[in-house]
Amino acid sequence: MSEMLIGLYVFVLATLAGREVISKVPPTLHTPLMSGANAISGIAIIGALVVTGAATTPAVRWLGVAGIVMATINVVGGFMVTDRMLRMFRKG
Amino acid sequence: MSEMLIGLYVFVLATLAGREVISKVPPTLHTPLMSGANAISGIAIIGALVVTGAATTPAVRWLGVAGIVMATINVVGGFMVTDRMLRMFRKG
Amino acid sequence: MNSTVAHLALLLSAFLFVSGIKQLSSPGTARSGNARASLAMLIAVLVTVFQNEILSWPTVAAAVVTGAVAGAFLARAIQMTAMPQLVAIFNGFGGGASAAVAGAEFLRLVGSGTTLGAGMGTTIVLGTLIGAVTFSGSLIAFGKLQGVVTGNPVTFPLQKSFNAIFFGGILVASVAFALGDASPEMYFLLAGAALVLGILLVIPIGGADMPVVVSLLNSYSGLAAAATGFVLGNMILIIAGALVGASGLILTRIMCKAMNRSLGNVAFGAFGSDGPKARVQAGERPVRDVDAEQAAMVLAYAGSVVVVPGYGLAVAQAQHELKKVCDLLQERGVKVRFGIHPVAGRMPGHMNVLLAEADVSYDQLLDLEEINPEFDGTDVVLIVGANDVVNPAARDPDSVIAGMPILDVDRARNVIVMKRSLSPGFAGIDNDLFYLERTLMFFGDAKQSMVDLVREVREA
Amino acid sequence: MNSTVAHLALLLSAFLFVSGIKQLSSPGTARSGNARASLAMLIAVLVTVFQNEILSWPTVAAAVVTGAVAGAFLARAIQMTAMPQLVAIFNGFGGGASAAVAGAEFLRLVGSGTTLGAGMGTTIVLGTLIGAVTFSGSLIAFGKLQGVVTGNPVTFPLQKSFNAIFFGGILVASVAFALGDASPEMYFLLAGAALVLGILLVIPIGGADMPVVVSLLNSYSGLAAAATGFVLGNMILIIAGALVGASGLILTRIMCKAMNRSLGNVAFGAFGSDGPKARVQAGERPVRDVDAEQAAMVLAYAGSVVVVPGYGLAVAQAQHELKKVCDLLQERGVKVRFGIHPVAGRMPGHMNVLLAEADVSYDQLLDLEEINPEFDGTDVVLIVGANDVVNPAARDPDSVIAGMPILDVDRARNVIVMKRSLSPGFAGIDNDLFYLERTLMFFGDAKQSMVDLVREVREA
Ligand SMILES: NC(=O)c1ccc[n+]([C@@H]2O[C@H](COP(=O)([O-])OP(=O)(O)OC[C@H]3O[C@@H](n4cnc5c(N)ncnc54)[C@H](OP(=O)(O)O)[C@@H]3O)[C@@H](O)[C@H]2O)c1
Ligand SMILES: NC(=O)c1ccc[n+]([C@@H]2O[C@H](COP(=O)([O-])OP(=O)(O)OC[C@H]3O[C@@H](n4cnc5c(N)ncnc54)[C@H](OP(=O)(O)O)[C@@H]3O)[C@@H](O)[C@H]2O)c1
Repeated sequence: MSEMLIGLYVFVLATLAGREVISKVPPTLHTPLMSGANAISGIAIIGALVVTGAATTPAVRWLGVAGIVMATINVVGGFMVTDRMLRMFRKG
Repeated sequence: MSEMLIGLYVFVLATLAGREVISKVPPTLHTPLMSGANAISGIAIIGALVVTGAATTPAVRWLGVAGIVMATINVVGGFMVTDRMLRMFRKG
Repeated sequence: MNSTVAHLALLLSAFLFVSGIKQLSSPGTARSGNARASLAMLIAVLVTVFQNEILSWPTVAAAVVTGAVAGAFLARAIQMTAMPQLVAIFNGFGGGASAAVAGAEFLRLVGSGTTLGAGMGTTIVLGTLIGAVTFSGSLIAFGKLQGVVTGNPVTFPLQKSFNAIFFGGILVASVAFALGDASPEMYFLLAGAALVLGILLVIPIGGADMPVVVSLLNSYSGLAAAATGFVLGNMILIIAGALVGASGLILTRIMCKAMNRSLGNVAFGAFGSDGPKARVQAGERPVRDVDAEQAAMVLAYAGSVVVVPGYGLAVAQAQHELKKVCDLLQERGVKVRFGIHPVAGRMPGHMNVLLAEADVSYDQLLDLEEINPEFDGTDVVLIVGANDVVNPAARDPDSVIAGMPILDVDRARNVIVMKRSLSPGFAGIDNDLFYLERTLMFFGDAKQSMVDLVREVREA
Repeated sequence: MNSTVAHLALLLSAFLFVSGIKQLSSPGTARSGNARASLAMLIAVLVTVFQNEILSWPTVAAAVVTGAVAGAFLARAIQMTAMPQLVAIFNGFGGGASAAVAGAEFLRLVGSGTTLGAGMGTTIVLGTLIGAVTFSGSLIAFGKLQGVVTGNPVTFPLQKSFNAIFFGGILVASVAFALGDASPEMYFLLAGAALVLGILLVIPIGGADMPVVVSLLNSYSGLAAAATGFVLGNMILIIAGALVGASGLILTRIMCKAMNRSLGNVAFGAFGSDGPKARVQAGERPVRDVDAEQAAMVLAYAGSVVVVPGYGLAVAQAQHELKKVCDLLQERGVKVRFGIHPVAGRMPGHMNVLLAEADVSYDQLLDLEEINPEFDGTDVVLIVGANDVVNPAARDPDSVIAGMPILDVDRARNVIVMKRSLSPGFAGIDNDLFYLERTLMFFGDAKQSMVDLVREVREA
């Protein structure tokens, strides 16, 4: 089985699992869900680390660095702001 | 990534997806769920077909045939009896 | 067939399995969900047949046809009430098939002179052990449910220690097998021991606990299929196996929770014998009993009735007559609903299937959470062959069923209980409900009593 | 690190992502769910760093530190009300990172003289296109929300045809790229065109529709990450990307459904401008207006009050004062609850976050389905800066908001509406509710009116 196909299997299964857990999130928590999912999309940081680490030409390195900086902002900022929001949800 | 590891990824993701869809099934439908899941466990028929098809010694072939017969009973019987049950569920 | 296309088709099959189960979550779509899952299976089978070289077509075809005919026959011929047995035996076949596949693959590898790695050794031994335990365990469960094997827990001295040592021995041998000693002799010894283990594990469990056992074994058969998927490097086996594994575990947990017992208690408690119970001294405490005519009057002149069915309804097969009574009451303008406890009967959803068979509309069936707040305003509760699920003892922390959620029928204005005697139900304990002032006992076999009730309600 | 261990750690990370999102489904566990997802991210990063050879540690470390400091600063410094903008810009960065990764990998492959296969070419071009569209589109959305770019739909003649042709050109060029012409020039041309496309797609959409756009782009950034996962053959990228993709799509669908508009209408309808609306002729139909003192009397002597907050509450930042009013009422024994419409405000769950900030307990917040049956028995509904979500026009099949589910506030005995004028809300249509006999209009900026209300309720 080719790597592409394996990736597709994993993608489909993750989407199915994701769809179910996400559709259980109540409207109350939709804004935190949106910003939390947004933080997770910073997973691109993994890719940025891989390509930058292996970079041998300056062009590749600089694209990679740009990727790392942007992805890290997304990850760190995203999780922190989600936490800031969720800290406010309190049961009376 | 070894085939074993890929299998493990697929197994975990399928379990996560399965857990979510199954926990949404209401008690009303637990008996059909049980018998439907039971029919799906007859998926072993796939394995039985593969090994029997490739069998070159009688011992392997006979084990394979036993596998096919048992799995087919499970699959055909399981889905049919589930359908028989579900046909009875009617909205007034 | 191109291998990429084949894999895409199998991915579609995986998707159809998941979405088929998802459709099972509503009675309206459940049938199409089952059809979808069977389509998924068909796709998987066809892809497999086209993708793999089949050396002996006639053998394979004969095996498939035999299995299909036998399966179809069983599915059609069986009584609806024998459903638990049927699921048990089908399930055993699924496990047996997985074990057979693991064995065949092992023999093939050994025959071709391949040395098994630890990974392959482990998956082969796992597939075999789980499959064989599922096979023999399910057959015993079938026997207990069908009454071929005694429903009583079969116990002998030092049983738990013996089982533990036996299990430990199998584990040690398995590790030895996986790590090197992968001879065919060792393999068949292990497989045989696993078959014995399946029997040992199930015989000490009471017949009434069999549905829990079947559900757990169902989960095992999924895991066995997944293990063979690892052996063969086959994704669809892994995915479908994982789905079944998850489903079985979840259902088992739901049943245990609804009975307020741990899985350990079910497996090792030697609880729930089918046999004779310590009979409650009749006449010790007074009850108010009624005949069909009196019961019919109470029902016919009520504004709202909630029917609570239990195991006795299934035993008596009185669901069709019950439906008639309900129809008659509704014609008279009585509001009739059903309160369904999650573990009423002997399978999860048992009552739903039973009533569906009698053509009761599923939107008349309310579950525990929905019906409990309604009892306050209900005129009459009609209990048909239910006992534990309406036993107020569950509210007493010292009772054996303490903490089990029950239907609060004692909140209604009147309660009519239809059963044959004052004998206890599955849990083997007395029920204070029967002695309440608002409770009327209508003794007799549910089928016969229900026939009488139809007549009397018609005349009321 | 052993590669098997690394893959197991990544599998754990995938599990933590899924179960973290699952924990987001209840306010009580949501915070720990977010922590779990960030732990998952940390594991993935650590494994990646240990598994891969990093040639230039200082560069990488500097980049990570820069990003982390900037992210933390933004997350702390931002006003809670600027949340939609913040999510938009973070999201753009995520998409940008994916595009950069695809680009870097492409340059590396080309530099090492590898020829791209069709599969690799496709995933590289997909990652780049989706990432770049997400990047520029999110920046425009940010600009519109922040007021840097005009909130009005920017339209020009033949816009749709132009965009369609532009998009078609990109598609054709992409196919050419994937199937052979994978030169760096072609690549950068495509990336540039995708950036322009992102702008073109978002400018014709009104500022008020930006939350839908952001949510859709969020889904894209997930898909872009998954595409880079395919490029690099990295499972955790694929899994996390798929989760984000699903989440964004589901939220987008929920928003569209709650507004009863199709995604196509949002994307191409040039709807929802922020600018001046056709003002309703004031004085044309009589309304009954009250001042703070009168409103306070009605509220203070009610038995039960339901507060319905809307976008105006967020604009006025009056949530803290609102909370004070509610506390005062509760001290007087009035039963106070909140009715939260799913699309009140400008983000899904906007009102929940706003009220949480003011320390309102989340179990006082009831959603549409929960609160609607309650209005019948409610004495006073206090509407604060809401308009469309309580507009009975939604029940009229000819209205632009026809079919949008609304809060049935007109079933309550009295309605008090706090807003500055009779101007329409987001949908730009008049609201008959304001002219009902049971409706009292309390005009003014919500913040100032609420301050007055606190004082008057205290004295009432
Ligand atoms: N549903 C599941 O998944 C499941 C699985 C395992 C265990 N269980 C257990 O099974 C029990 C189910 O409770 P339940 O209330 O449904 O049943 P129950 O407590 O077992 O009581 C059934 C009653 O039906 C009466 N009965 C038997 N045959 C009858 C006939 N022909 N006509 C009229 N009455 C008859 C019996 O009384 P007489 O002898 O006086 O007639 C008996 O008391 C619970 O304890 C539950 O934990 C359920
Ligand atoms: N939540 C989402 O995810 C989302 C996303 C996109 C679109 N939308 C749309 O947004 C709308 C939301 O409905 P809504 O009822 O919350 O809001 P709305 O219909 O937009 O009405 C808000 C009202 O608040 C008033 N207001 C503004 N500033 C104020 C202030 N400082 N003090 C007092 N009142 C003030 C305005 O009236 P005055 O000018 O007279 O004061 C306006 O009529 C829906 O149409 C929905 O479809 C929602």
